[in-house]
Amino acid sequence: MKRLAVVTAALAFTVALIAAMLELETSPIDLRGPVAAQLAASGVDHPVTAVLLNYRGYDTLLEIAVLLLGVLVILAVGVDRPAARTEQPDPLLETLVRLALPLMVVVAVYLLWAGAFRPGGAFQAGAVLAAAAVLRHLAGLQAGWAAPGLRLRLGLVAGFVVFLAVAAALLPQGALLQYPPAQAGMLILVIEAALTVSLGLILAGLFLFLSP
Amino acid sequence: MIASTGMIFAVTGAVLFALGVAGVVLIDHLLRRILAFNLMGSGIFLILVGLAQRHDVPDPVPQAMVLTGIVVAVAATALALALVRKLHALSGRLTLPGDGE
Amino acid sequence: MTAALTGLIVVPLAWATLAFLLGPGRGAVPAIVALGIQLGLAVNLAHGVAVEGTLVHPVGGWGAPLGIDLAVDGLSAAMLLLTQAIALPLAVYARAYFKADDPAGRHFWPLAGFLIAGLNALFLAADLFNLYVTLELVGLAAVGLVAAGGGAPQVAAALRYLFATLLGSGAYLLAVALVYGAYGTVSIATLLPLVTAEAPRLVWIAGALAGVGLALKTALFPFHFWLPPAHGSAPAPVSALLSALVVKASFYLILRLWLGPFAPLAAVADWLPATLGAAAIFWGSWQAIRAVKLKRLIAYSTVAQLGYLFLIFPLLAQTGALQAGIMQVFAHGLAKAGMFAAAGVMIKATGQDTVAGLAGVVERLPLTLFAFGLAGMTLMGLPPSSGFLAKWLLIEAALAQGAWVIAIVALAGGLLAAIYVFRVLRQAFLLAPAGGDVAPVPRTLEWTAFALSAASVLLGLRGVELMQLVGGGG
Amino acid sequence: MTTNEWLPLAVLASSLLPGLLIFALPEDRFRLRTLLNLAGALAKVALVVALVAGVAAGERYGVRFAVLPGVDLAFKVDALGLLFMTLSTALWLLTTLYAIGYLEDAPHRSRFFGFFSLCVTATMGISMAANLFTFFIFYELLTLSTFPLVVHRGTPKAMRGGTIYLAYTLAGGTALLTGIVWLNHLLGHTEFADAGILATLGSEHAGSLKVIFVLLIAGVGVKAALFPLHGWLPQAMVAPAPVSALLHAVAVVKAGAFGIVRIVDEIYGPEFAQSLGLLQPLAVLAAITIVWGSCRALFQDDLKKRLAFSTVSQVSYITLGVAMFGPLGTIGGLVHLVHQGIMKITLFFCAGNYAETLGIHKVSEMNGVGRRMPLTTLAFSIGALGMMGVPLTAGAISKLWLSDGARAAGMEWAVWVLWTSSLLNAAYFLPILWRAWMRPVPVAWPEEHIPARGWRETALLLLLPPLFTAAATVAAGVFPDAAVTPLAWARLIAESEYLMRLAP
Amino acid sequence: MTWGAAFDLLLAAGLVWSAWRTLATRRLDRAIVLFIAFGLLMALAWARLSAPDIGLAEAAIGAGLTGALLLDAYGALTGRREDGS
Repeated sequence: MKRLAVVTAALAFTVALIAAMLELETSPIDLRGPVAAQLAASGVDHPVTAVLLNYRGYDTLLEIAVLLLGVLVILAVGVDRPAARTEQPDPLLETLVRLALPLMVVVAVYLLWAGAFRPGGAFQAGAVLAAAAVLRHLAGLQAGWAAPGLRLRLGLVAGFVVFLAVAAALLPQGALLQYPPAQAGMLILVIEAALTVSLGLILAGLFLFLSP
Repeated sequence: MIASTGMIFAVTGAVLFALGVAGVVLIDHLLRRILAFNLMGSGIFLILVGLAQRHDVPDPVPQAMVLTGIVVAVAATALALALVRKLHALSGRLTLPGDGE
Repeated sequence: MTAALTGLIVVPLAWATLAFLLGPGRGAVPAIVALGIQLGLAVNLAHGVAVEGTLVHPVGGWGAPLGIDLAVDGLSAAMLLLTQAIALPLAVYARAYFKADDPAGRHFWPLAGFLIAGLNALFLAADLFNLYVTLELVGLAAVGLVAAGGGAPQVAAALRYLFATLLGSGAYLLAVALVYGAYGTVSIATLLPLVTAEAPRLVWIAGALAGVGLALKTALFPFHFWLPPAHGSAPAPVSALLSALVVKASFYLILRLWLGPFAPLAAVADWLPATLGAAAIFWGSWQAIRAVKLKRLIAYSTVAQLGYLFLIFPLLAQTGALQAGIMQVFAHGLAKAGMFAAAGVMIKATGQDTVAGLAGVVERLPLTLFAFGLAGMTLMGLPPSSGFLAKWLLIEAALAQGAWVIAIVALAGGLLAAIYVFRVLRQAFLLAPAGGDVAPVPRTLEWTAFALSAASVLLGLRGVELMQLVGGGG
Repeated sequence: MTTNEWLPLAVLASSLLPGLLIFALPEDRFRLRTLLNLAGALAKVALVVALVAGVAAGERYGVRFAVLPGVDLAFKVDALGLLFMTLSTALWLLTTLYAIGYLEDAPHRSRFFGFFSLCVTATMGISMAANLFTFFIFYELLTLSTFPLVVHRGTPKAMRGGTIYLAYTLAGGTALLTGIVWLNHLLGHTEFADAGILATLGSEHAGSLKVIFVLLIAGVGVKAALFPLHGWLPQAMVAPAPVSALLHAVAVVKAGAFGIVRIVDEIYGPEFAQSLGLLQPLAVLAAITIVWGSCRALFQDDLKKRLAFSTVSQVSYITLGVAMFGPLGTIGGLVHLVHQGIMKITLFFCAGNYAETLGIHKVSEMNGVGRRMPLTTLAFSIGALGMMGVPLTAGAISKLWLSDGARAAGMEWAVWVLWTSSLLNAAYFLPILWRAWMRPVPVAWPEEHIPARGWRETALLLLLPPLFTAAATVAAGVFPDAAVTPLAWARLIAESEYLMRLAP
Repeated sequence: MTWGAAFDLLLAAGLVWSAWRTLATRRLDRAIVLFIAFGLLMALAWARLSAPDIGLAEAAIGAGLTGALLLDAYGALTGRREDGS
């Protein structure tokens, strides 16, 4: 009964939503223009990165806080993990991973650097690093993380701290996170570098804090 | 314009959203419910970008928003999984107790 | 003023991070000091807004719609003030509440820090998508606080809460997506002139989605199912934060959208929230009246008290109604924080979370019971208390616009509140059972509970400044 | 801040501060607590004396604070307020003394005296309220601060009494609030003023004003124990004797009656209320209450219950007087406000003495008690005779003016009501006196707590207060026309309410 | 109708189908695998929407990390698990 009601409601909603989307005219405001126009002053050549770390950098700042929060809650809940798996992972996988790891690090660095002018950036780079860590774990080269020590904690927050510090330090410029166009590129690179490390650790942590 | 890539995926997003919500409401199994939430989220992201690009001109602003959204989503998913695993460890159950009170 | 505005976001983020770095169970002192500073900043900001009016801060210097704006008007200044004013005493309370070895307290400080940062950011946000991020920050932090170090009931409650809050923010995010699709911007200021009663149907759908999603987060009847377990099973300081502040945040956002961009669309539905609010008052009170557990009773009272907030919607044509709403937000925030704090003391002392177990508390914990009573006065809307002023303003606004039903509902709600409040007081006044000994409780707990409750009453003796602040804004 | 502004606040503080300090006191600090109590009470007496002198000399006292835009917490000291204030201040002093004696080494005295002081603070606020908003604040404060006193004993029976008390008063408060907000909405303010403030309002509001009147009177009628809202009063008898005194003579019931006076005379104004045809029904209601209360009293064997129903009856004399159009009735009502207080508190002190000394709670146990406790019984007899309206007692003066007022207002039937009531009073008081004086002393008293020492039949602090009030009862009856009697004040007030000079 | 549009429609269909199967399929492990597949299809969709940044992120985070998390959780839970609906 409930099932039927929910399904019909969902269908009705979908139809209405799609119909409404189809009858939409062009929107009165188009941000593509401004985004492109300000690109020169934004410090990067890739529009998405410009939006992500400059125009709407504040969103990103809070978003990193959300990620940290994720790790924090996992630690606070204190998942009791199953005992470490005893069976040996097959050596082939192990060697493959050993070979892949440096490559992945290189890719990450490339993505980080590429982000300034083409698709890529801290998120993708961090994700690759995290993937590397997860792979190591699956290959049995890397144990799950227990309660993090100070060094790991520092690593987890480094990106956020740098980002926040820069944002606050720029307040004298007139506004939070207001890069001076000259140094914008450099500052963004610094932030992204720190973010890459921390994002890698955080994303990896989401996995490793839950696993044996 | 209906055939524009943006619009196609916006419409797809609408379907995915509805599917996800229905799943969230109807499915009791916690792991599956988390899957449903992710489907719902993907649907929203598709609408956000697709609708904005319904004329197939890339718009970096919603794209950046979706990047943010994806990261938030994975954080929420990991958090949810942690809670589910804790609940399972404590009570052995994979569904929420009905409102007994 | 700019410093105060940005400080209210940067400072809590900073001490939350610091608390995380210091490690589990640490960071109470920096938090309390920082919250003291934040309170100063909030007062300064409120004063600034009262004198110079609304202030807009373009983050990154771009300005909307390309960049993100922060904006503070009377309404948001008031909410910020309330947040810091409640968070500070609760931090002092929490420091004394969590023993060193208490697993629930080990991660309290960073979580609370991010929660408060999220709240401040939410009240300052002027951008629909930025609001989404702040909503998630608040929601996830709140869930974490409920679950932290808890047993099965806490974790189950946290999961239920998580699902509710994710569903709510999902609906809201879809609304944002649709608005961006329709107008190409998510800046509230930019949207204001664009949205009209002739808006495309998609925007109406967006309005409905945002409304439903946020109502779910605010636990408006019939979406309240997640609140009693979460607020009822969390540790007292957490329950206090959640009941006093977190649910108010999503209410504030509803109000903000209702009075702001969606105003042209809101007119058609203005009786709906009021009707649900009335239902919430009766249902919540009824559940509170028959609740067995003390904190469950208080949690249901929150469901009921949130109902009052939605009674104002049909009356918003005149500022009186908005003032009534904000006064109620303050009254309930302070009183409920005080009440949960007091309940925490009683539970620690009697060792059980039941109304029946309170017999003789009047002899053992007079100060705490007094605090509970003062908070109860505010919830009942008895003078002299901020709850009374809220009721007075609401009834006056209702009469002014001939909305008799609302006045009657408000009055009835007061009487129902009296029933469940005095249910507790009566029990506490009964003679203590022989040998029913109570554990010693830190005096700090008693005094902070008392301070919060007393504040909720004292505000009832001078509401002028607050009313002017809100009258100017909103 | 000028003297005329802070004096009213000082009156509040003189009981509020001691109250708060007493809360903080540990149970065993007996002396300090007593000191605080008496200091507060005496300070208040001094302040009131100063105010009386000032007001008599035409001084204006008052102060106001903005609470909400356009809504003020406002105090004023006028003749009418002072009448009530003086009464409760004097009786508070006595009741405090009595309570100190009564609660000798009883538990939770800090709590008791703390709330006791809060009660009196609330009463002072009520007497000085300059508008209905302020009146309501203290009216509800009175409700809240009396609850812990009513349930002080912490027994289930006490809880039942307390719950019933709350049910009535909070419901009444809700009605009152509705009326006040509505009035404030119509008029933009609720300030008390001589001869009322509503006459200016257009006739199109007549309908709503009638409804508002009903709401307001219902609100204050609960505390004034107006039929059919009197049910809580007999239930509240579970409270200790000093609390009963407080409820019946000093604060609660009086606050209700005082509220009726304020509303009829200074919100509606007698003329306007008469023109709306509101006074006649009010008078009838009062009359019904008078007779009903007396009839119920006849059949109570529990002494305090009998006194309680007698209160129900007697307080409505005040309402009746106010409801009579014309100054004479008002004077009668106001005089009785004071006289009933003095007489009824005497009776409750005595009832308390019987219970505390010999464990007597029932009328049927009072045989020969006059021999064992002659002084107490003498005081009791005076109070009882006063209630009947026997000449040379305060009661006689009240009834005299009330009857004149009734005739002047052309309400002959009211005179008959008064006579009937007197007969009924006699019917339920005389048997008690007869038992007490004429019947032989029983073999043993129910349970004798305090042995008699010579002429001191009981503890001194229990004995003196009733004797004093009894003396006052007689004095008020013998010298009604002395300079500063209640009567003199009442005349002054009535003149201002009717904006006229009365023939001396 | 252009080839591009045709591919888009095919992709859309694939997304909806995999999503549907993810929720409908009986076995949980299969559901998770389907979900990962869904994530990869999403990555393709992002590419079609000329949003390579999201594509990369979706592949790495949406499909990769989330998938790993789910599988890990599944492994941990299949100790003593009641079968949900």
